[in-house]
Amino acid sequence: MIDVAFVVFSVAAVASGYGVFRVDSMIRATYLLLASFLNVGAILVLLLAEYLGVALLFMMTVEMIVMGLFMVMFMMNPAGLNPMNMVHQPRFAAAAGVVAAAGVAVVAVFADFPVAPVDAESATTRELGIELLGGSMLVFESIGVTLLATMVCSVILSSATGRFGDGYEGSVAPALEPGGDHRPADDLYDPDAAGGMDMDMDMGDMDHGEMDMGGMDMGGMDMGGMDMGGMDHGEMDMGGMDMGDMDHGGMERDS
Amino acid sequence: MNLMTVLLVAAALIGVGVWGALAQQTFVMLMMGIEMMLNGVILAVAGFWAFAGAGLPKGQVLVILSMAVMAIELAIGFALVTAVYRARQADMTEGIGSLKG
Amino acid sequence: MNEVEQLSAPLAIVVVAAVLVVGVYVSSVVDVVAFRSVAGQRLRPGSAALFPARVAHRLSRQQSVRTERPDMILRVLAPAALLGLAAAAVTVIPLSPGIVVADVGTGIVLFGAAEALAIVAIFFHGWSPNSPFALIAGYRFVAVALSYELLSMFVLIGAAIPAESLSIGAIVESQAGLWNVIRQPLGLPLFLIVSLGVTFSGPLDLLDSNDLAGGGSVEDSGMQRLAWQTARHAMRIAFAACAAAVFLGGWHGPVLPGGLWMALKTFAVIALLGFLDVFVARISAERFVRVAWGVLLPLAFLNLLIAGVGAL
Amino acid sequence: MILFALVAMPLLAGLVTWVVGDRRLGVGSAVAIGGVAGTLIVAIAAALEQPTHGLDWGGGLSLTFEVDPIARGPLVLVPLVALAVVVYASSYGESQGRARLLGLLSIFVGVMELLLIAGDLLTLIMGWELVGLVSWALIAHHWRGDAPADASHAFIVTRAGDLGLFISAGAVFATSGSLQFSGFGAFTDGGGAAVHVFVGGIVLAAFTKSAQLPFSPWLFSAMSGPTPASALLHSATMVAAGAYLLARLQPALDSVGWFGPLAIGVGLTTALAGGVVASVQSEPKKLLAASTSAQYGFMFVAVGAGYPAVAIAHLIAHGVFKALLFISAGAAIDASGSSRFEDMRLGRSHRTTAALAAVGALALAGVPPLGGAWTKEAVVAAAALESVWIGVFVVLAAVGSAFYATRFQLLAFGSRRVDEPAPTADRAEDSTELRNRSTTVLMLLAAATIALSLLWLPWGEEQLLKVTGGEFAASKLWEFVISIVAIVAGAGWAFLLWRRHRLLTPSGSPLSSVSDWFGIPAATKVGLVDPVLALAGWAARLDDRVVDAGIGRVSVGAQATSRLLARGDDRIVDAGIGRVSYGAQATSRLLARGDDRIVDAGVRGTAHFAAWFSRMLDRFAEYGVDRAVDGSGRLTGALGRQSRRIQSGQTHQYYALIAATSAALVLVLVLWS
Repeated sequence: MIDVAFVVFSVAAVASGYGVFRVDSMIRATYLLLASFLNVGAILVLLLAEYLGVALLFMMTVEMIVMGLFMVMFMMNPAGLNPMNMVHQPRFAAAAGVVAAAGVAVVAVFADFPVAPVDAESATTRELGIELLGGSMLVFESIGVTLLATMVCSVILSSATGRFGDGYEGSVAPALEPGGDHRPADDLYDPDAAGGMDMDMDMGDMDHGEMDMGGMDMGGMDMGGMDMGGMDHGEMDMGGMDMGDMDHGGMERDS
Repeated sequence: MNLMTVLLVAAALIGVGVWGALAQQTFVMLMMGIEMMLNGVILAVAGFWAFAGAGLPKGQVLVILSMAVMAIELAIGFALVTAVYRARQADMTEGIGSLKG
Repeated sequence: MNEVEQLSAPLAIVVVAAVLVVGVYVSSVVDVVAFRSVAGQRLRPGSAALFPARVAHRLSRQQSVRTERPDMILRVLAPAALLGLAAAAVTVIPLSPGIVVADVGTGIVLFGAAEALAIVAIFFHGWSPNSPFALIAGYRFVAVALSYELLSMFVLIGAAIPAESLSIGAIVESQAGLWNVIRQPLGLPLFLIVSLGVTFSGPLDLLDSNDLAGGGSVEDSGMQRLAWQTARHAMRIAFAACAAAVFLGGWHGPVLPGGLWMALKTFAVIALLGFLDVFVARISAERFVRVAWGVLLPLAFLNLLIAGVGAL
Repeated sequence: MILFALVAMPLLAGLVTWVVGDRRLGVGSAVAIGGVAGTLIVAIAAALEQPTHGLDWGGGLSLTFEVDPIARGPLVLVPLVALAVVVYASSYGESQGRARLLGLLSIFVGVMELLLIAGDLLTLIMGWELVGLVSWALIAHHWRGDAPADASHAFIVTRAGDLGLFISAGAVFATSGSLQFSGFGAFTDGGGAAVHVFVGGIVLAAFTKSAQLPFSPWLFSAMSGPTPASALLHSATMVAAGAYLLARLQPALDSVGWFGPLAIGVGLTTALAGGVVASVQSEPKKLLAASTSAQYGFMFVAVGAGYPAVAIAHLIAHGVFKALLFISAGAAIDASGSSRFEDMRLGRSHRTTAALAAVGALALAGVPPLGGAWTKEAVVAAAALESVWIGVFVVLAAVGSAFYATRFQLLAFGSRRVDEPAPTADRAEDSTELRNRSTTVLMLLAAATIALSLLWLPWGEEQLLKVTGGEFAASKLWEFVISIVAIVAGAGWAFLLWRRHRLLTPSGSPLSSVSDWFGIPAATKVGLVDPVLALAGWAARLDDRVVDAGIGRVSVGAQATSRLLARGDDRIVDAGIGRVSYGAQATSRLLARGDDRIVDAGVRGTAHFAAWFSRMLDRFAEYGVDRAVDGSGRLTGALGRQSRRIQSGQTHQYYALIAATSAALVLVLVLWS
């Protein structure tokens, strides 16, 4: 029974995890990731780490809600209404993934670990609570403090009107040569900025192939790496997609 | 369900995460890859706790620690994405190629 | 906790289904009554009691509109997920002494998780039809929801403190002497605010609201609309039951059998929510967000403090 | 409970004051003054009943709070002085930022009390660090000028000393597994290398904290803080920590042979040098700072001689009159609107302040029957018991103190005579605040100073014995006589110079370098402070400066060399080959003309062959060599470009590198084990 559940959950977890990087719709990607987390949470419950499983459920849900918003804010074509494939160095990445997985798998198969299963009767949640507020109090507290610091600095980082002047200050690229002028935000692209022409070339080598969206040739897209940002996704039109969605994309960012 | 199987699932998750983090162009997708890796890590830790750790509470604490790491990574990541977008109008890793401020 | 007995699977399904069906119907009737009383229309019990049935009948025969290139999977998933989450939430709530569908040790956290996932489902509802107003509504809802999500968790945990357990059954038993509504005066109001939010009704009616021409449901029709309304009412049931169990002492009460007490309290909360739905005006999203972070969250902390001090 | 209040009350008061802010200064200053006054009461109570309290920290560590007999005096002294200082500060300078000043002062009291009631090294370190931190914040109070730089100078120097504390804590914990002061005696008696490390660390920390040579100069940097801060910092809190620490741990430390001589040596040197420095200073505050180092030198001498109680007694007396002197100096600066002696001589305009300052100056000079004199006599006696010569040197230092005390009084509050030039700086407009507020404070402190004269009575002496719980060296008559002579000599000398107008050292004179601690500050600044400060900026610029630029240069250089090689090849090789061919043709032609027809054909053949051969040689050889050289040049250039490519700034490429590297690392680890 438990084994069946485990198989189901793990297959679902891995499958949805794979799907995250395969689907076109950003929302689907986000919530596939959430699904993967939920399945892992379920596996945790099967592993008798009941509280951890449910907490993972809860935490990841909220986290992914936020993630979904960001996805739609920062991706072009969030609804995935056009097929698109925005990856680089795909072969290397795949190889690396396989190597990593294989490495861990080898460890899992060949290493021999001590066999000391948790007994099913123990009240793991209560134990965890006592541990958190007892022996590991220091760890717990430091996690809390770290999270607080995280809140503070993420607010500082992301606030439009930081303490160093208003948002516009931040939205202009710093001068690339000392004493140089501040160029307006819309012609940010500067060959020097990315280390010269051959920079472009090798980016070309890498990305041209992989990057093509809805048939429209993205030849310009690789310097798009720099250039892309310039165009506002809100307005960016993609072959034959309903402007309605894009407007939301744009509007979400503006609002 | 034993330690080996759990670790194998974790391995698969980590592999997918590495693949995603290396292959994706958008910062947010990239962060998703990292999340996926941590997902596998959490699973592995829980597996060790359940099968090889004699259910020591400290193992669960480790899981909670990695959850916290995940949360922090996400928060700081999003903040950075926003800041980078403000500074460079860039949402892809190619967008911040310049080596100066 | 030890005398709690798990229901067998088929029985459990029957019980949950019964609770949801009855509850949904009652809650819709409550809506009708509340609406008519505020609209000043004459209240005929018969028609009021039959109204939901009539609406359901009409919707079930209505043809369903289809938008251009909707996200079909999520569109179907949204109401189903919401309904399923409501059911899941009901399962962890003990219905009468010793009878709980699924006696989960961490029931309260599970309820919180279900609530969070409900937000996701509701966002799907706004996202999927590929329609401007619906999308705006979905975003607005999520933005607001993030601000009271923490609230609910803190309140529930606060209620769990005196019970020294995360199981709702234990929480109910811990109220044998004194109900949490008195023990933690801030708890119930805050929880009701959250309930209004997740069932997007009353002051927090920010999803299917008229100011967006129907918002998330602007494109819904026929079975879609029916399913969505059902799911929403089911969520209300779950919240009402949870409020009754966690704050109003669950089955505790004189004379009557425990199950009946539970039902009465749940109904009371349903009625309260239903009337708040029509009697309180909608509050603008940004103002509520400010209030939620600035006032309600500190209040939740205060509540937690009270709970902790009380538990000492 | 009392101990808790002792620390918490001033801390809370300070925070409240700070939070209340400048807008409602009345409330703020009331809170601060009240808090410190309350602390004073609590401190007296604590000193009377000497409670102890333990707090389990976990991990085998525990915080111990107790009131050692040695600590009783300072315990009361700190809030007493602080009360005066806070009252003075509540009307000091511009009201902007005054709430912060008051709050910090109050907090300062709290952390110092924490340091004083520390019963183990861990607690002590906490208090120690906090004291350093708060004093940093106080010195940097006027953050617009270069005060922050001075503050970080002082902070870094003291921090460097604090490391000693950590080291010794590590040593003692590693050896005895406990940080309790009570256990130190046994630990040091045990002997071993750890003991020496321990004592060395403690002594280092104490020397830096109380500004003994060669760490003295940070006190001058501390001068850029507001006057109340300096007053508190010099009299009772920050600097006192070092002397207190040594006096507290003296029984444990003394078991190491070299401790006594070291303490005496450093203390004596500082006392003498400080005397010299103070005698040529041209600013009152700096003069007082130098004198602080000198006076603490006395205390170290006493500790080294084995009389911690004496040191504490001198610390108390010094604390009171030094606060008095500092506040009067601040008053003088306020009144004259300048921080230099030239513009002072306020004898006529501010008679009360002058009179009150005179009390402090006399105490500093060690004129009987003031308390300061008695404690100094005790120091002399203790030193003389150790060895007569040390006593003599202490007396010499006493001459110095008499000299600069007189000098301070005459230059700051002497009466300006007609033939002297008028002050350059314009007087501050209203010194009304000066007249009412600071005068009351000065009166309070002067009263305390005079009250300490009771020490000369046997009753007062036994009281002091009871308080400090130590024993004193019996003072002999000849010592007393000698030191009286010394005082008279010093003061008389000062007067003599005063008559000749040579008391005020001109800024251009060589003495001015002496007045800056013989240029030690430059040394410490170069040796310690600048490196620390520079490290940050350097690390920040490392990437731009070294990595990018370096790689860029590599590629550029490579391309340059390649071009160079190519050109050089064209010039030399081609030309060479060309000449060979021409030479060959010439010879063949010559031969052809020179001979008759017999061998004509053969010769022509040879000529033809030579010409052909040379042409071949020309074409192929040139081609090959050219290609080779150009190719090598291009290769180098390409390598340069490739190497620059690594620095693409492309996140995913960096990630790829990281992934590959970590994989390699794991592999290595696996193969290793």
